[in-house]
Amino acid sequence: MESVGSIIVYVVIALTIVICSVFAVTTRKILRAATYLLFTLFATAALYFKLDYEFLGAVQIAVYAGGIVVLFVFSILLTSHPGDNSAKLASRKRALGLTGALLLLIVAGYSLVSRCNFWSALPQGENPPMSEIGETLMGTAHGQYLLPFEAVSVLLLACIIGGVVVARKNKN
Amino acid sequence: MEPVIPIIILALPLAMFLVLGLFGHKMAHRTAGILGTLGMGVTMVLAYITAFTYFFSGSSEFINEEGIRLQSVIFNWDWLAFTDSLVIRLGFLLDPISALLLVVITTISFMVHLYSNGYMRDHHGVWETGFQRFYAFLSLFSFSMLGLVVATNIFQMYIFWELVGASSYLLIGFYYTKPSAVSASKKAFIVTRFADLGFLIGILILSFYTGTFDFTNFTSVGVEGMTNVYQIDLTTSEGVRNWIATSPAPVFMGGSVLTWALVLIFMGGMGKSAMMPLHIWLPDAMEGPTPVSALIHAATMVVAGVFLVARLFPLYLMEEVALNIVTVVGAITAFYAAMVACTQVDIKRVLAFSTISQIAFMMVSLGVARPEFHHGLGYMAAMFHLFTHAMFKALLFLCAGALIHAIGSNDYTDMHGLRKYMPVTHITFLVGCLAIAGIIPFAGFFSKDEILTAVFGQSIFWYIWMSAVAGLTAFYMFRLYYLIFWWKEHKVHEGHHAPHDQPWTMTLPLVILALISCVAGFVPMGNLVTWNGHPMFESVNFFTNLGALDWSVASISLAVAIIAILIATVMYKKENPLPAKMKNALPRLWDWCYHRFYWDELYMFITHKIIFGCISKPIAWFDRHVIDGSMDGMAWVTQRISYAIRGLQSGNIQLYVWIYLFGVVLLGAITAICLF
Amino acid sequence: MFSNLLIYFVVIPLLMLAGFAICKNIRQVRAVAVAGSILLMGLSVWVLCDYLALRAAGNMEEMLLRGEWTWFEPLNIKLAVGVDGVSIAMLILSSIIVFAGSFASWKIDDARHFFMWLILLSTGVFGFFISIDLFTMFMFYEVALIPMYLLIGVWGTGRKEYSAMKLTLMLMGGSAFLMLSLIGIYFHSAPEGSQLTWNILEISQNASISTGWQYFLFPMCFVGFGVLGAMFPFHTWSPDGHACAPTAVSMLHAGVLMKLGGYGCFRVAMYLMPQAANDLAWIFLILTGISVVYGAFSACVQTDLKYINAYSSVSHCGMVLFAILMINTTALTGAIMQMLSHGLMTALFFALIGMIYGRTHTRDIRLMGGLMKIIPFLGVGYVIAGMASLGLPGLSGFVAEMTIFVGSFEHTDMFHRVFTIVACCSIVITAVYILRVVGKLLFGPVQDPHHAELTDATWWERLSVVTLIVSVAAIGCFPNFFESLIRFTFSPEIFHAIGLN
Amino acid sequence: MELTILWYLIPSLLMFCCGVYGFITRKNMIAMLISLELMLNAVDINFVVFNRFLFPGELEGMFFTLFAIALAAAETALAIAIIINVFRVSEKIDVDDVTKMKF
Repeated sequence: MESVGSIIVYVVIALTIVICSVFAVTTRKILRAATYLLFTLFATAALYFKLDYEFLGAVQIAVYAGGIVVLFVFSILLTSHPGDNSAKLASRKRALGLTGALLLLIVAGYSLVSRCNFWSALPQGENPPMSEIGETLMGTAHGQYLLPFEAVSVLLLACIIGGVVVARKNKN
Repeated sequence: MEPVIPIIILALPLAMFLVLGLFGHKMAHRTAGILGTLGMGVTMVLAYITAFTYFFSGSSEFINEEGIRLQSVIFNWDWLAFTDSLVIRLGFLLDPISALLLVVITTISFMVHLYSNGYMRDHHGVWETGFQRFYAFLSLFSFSMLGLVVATNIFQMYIFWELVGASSYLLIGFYYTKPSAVSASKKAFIVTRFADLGFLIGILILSFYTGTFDFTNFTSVGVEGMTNVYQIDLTTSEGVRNWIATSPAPVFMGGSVLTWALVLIFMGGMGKSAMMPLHIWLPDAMEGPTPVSALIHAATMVVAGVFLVARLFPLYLMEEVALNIVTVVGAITAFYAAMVACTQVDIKRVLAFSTISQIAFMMVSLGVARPEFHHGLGYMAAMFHLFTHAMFKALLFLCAGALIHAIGSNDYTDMHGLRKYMPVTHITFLVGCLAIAGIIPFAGFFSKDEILTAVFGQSIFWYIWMSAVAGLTAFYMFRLYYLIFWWKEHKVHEGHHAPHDQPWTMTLPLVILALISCVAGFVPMGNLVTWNGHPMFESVNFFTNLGALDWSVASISLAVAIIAILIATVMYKKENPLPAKMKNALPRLWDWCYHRFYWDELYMFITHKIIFGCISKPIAWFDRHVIDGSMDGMAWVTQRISYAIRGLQSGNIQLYVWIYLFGVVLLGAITAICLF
Repeated sequence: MFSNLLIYFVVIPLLMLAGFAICKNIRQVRAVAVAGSILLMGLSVWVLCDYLALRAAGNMEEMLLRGEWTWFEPLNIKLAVGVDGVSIAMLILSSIIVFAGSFASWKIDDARHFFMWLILLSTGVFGFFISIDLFTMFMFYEVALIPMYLLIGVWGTGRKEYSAMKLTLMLMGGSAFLMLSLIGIYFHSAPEGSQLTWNILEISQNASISTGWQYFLFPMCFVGFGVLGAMFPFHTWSPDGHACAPTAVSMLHAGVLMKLGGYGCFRVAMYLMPQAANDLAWIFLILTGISVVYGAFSACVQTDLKYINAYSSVSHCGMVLFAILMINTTALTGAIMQMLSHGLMTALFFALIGMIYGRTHTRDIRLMGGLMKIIPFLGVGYVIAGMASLGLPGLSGFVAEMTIFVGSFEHTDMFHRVFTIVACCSIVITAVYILRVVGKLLFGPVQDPHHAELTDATWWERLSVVTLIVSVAAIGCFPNFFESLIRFTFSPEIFHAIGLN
Repeated sequence: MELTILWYLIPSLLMFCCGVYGFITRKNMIAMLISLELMLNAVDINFVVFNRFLFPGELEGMFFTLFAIALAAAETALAIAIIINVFRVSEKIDVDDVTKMKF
């Protein structure tokens, strides 16, 4: 049995996620879309906190909400002219998007509802201690992630270089 | 006999061909001519030695104690082994007919070589272009023809058969800038090729069922105690027949396999010997230089068909049907050609048709020959006629060449009354005419008489038929003779000098051949050449032939010939309206004869309209449009489909995503539905 | 590896390629090409002598001079080489044609690259003939096909892109079938449970392909190779391809590459699947019988010299497959003889056509005439080639055709008889179209006054033509040597299909 | 009321569908990128939720999410670099204008 406070927290988070997502993809001002995205990400982070993944929530806030959204905002400012709104959607396009999304929703929702027969409550779990996370990330044994970690770091490096190269102004 | 001389007989002309062909254009014309003539002269001498040795040496290789002439294989080299037994060998078979043919071929060939030295240059002594090439081809022809007659097996014969065809092609087309010569050479080759197809299939049948190519295995048995010496023996041929009769599938479409084989082989002979209906190439072949006509298309190559039948004669004896076909084809051809010869204007054409007619005589003679009747008199008569005909027909052609050389035209309408200007030609031509007409004592009389006797012994109907042909022969030859040398006086064209006799190189062969034509009839052929080697007479002297005549037949044929000559004299000696009247009396017949019964038109129709128009063109069209079209069509369809689905690759990422999503949802839906 | 003589058939061309890469001018290119092709000729003669010596010493193995080097262990793919009389005959043929082809393309544009592709092609050809490993064989087969696209597409004339594309696509289509069947053969190459192999000798020894599978694989394999052998109705790449290809490529293609088809048909299809070969031969016999006559008739009305020759190749190559399908020693021997003969004389034809075209700039026989007077050497060469083609004794065509006919006639049933006679008829039709061309092209009056100033063959052209004529005459005059070389392969003990027949 | 796994998955699914809708309908490439982030985020949530509910003692899902976040960061940075470059060339960042990368 869940405590009422927990349910309220859940409801707030879920509503924020859903509403902000919808607004993020429907608003015509691009900067607002980025802002709604930010809220969604925060709500996601809150969800992680609620599920006792504090480290992950922190990372979510730091990288996603802090880093990526800022990147978005900067790029929006770089690429849009003042007062520029997204053009009105053609109805054909909207219909296309709606059918796609709704179909997905129906199929996935149906299978979710019909298949999720493991109605278990939230099992008792603890917030994984930081040392365990660190060891798992840095270890080389089975179930430890040094190699992916290194791969991601190389990827990030490549990404930095790629970003610089692509975005660099051409001399001519 | 040592194989040295036979090898040289074959090798020398071949060497001459290679030398003249490869280096001829670097030689002077005269050198080339002398070289070629000398080469042929040596070959002739060697051939005479060989033939003389064969006939008269009395060596046990060539004649046994009973006086039966044997077949002797001088050498026989493996050339190509298909299987252990089916081996093509190149060899040298010496027997009566090959020895006879060796003499005939080398004699005529030498005469022609000699004659061409004069003929192949104009009145100012300027050599014909390609003179060396001409001699090279002549040598090639002589080589091939000699190889043909000495063949030890049927495939060797086929090989040289093809080679003579090719050299004939080259020589007919010697004046290759002349379109008519080119088409004539083409026609000759293709028509004979068609006939050779029959020959080839015949060989295949025969060799498949007998497992051998060798003539000696078809017709002869080996002589005990000697290697490579054989005697003609009917039991062998009977053995072949019985063997085939017991083999699988002995009957094919109603005829026995042996009949089919022999008829098909005879078809090859019909092509080469210009029997109806495969005769159409020979008159056109006169486009070649006249010495070539004399050598190839009168004396030697065209009798190859006769030689072929004679070579396989014991086998033919096994199949009455095949021999009857030979007879009928020969008789019809003889009559047809004689009819046509009466109307032709071109003197070489007259001679060509006369040749066809005379070869048909030989065929008939072979067709009626039976061992029961005078030891196969017909066979001997055919060979005899082959020999005498070669001599006098070569003579006639060489005379015609002399006339053409002097006048510059082939038509008798441009000649008339030449007897005073060209006396030597006149006399020799007359000798030739008398010989072919069958006037005693010229060569043709004896041989033709033997043929008629042989025919008489077999069938009265064909006897009357062939006598009529003999009469026609005398008539058209004398018609030709009078129209060339008499009719009206020759008018000398302005700016032309009067025609005159030719240089000695041309005269000498004429005279020699005329002399031979006078005396050749007295050669006691019955003792030299018979189908099984048995001599016909106990002993021989110069008058044997005369004594052996069957006067009941001879007097009739002589009378027919003389009457025909008289008619010709009346009609053509002086310019008179009789020929025109005759022509008007029978316009349809004359027209048909003049147009050679429209055979050429028929063939033109078949080749151009049917083969080219109805087979080749549609096939080519089919290939381009249906076969190729279907391949192109496949390519076209592929391309169309590619273009059609190219629109999906629009570059619009959102569309891609939608399609992808749709697919995912679809799969998900299917999974969801199927699992629950 | 390099102690095996055969491997040099691949090594020398590869060295030549390297040589071309460093050549600076056309003289060096020619020098490399000529030196290489002479080396190859010498090598093939050496191999021949070696082979004859081994046979004379009593070595009765199926293939001699064998060698094997693994290059992909998991699938048991090896570079396995070995030769018998047939392969040696083919090697000699190829080296002669490469030699003559080098001289025929003396003045080609961009010689360096041209020769590089040409030699790459011949690497494939030589490799194909020495391989006895199916996979390697197929690889070399593809190596031989692909350069053709560039050679025709770049150095060709006329609608070259179209023709090159068509040729390549059709042959690739054939290869697709072929690959399927080769893989099929591989998976049935050994009895259940033992090591699978690509080696044709082992496959033949194992004889483990079941009859059902043979029925499935044989047609694919035969059609796959048959496309290259210009079998009706898959021949249409040939007229267009030949018409647009440059001289040396036509020579090599018609002379050697089309032989790959025939060679493959008997070496792979019939040799490895004897049962199916015997049972299904009749289907292909009908197709090839049609090929023979159909090609000949088509050639009768063509006006382009190369088309005439291409259709005549369809007819003659049809004869090769026709004879192969007769499945008896004589006919098979004849088929190989026909390959040799056709290879040489078609190469000769294409060389001459190329030389004539280089002078008159047309291949339409209606626009030419009387060339014999103007360019006698080429004219005589053409007549000799024509005579070889229509089967004049003393030249190669005759012996080949006669061997085929004699062999084919060994079947007594109506079906084979009829087709044999139909095939025989082609000799008449061949005479018709050959003489038609010769008459129009070389004889008669000169058609075009511009042609009167043409010059006769240069020394390199003469060399090329004379080489081929001598080879044609050599086969024609001494056929027994070649036939006995070839016949060994077709004894019933080795070639099982004959035994079953 | 029990907050079962389903309650966590439904918002995530809705978020994902919003992402899909946005990705298909948006013209602006940055807006599309935003939609993309929504989808990624929805997936991240799923990983975490499954990890937490089904395998409470393990850390796989969490780490997967961790790496996904890193990858998303990299991807966004690169995409934005490209977008800015496109903007330099064509002064627009509409996806309809960038259709040359076909055929």
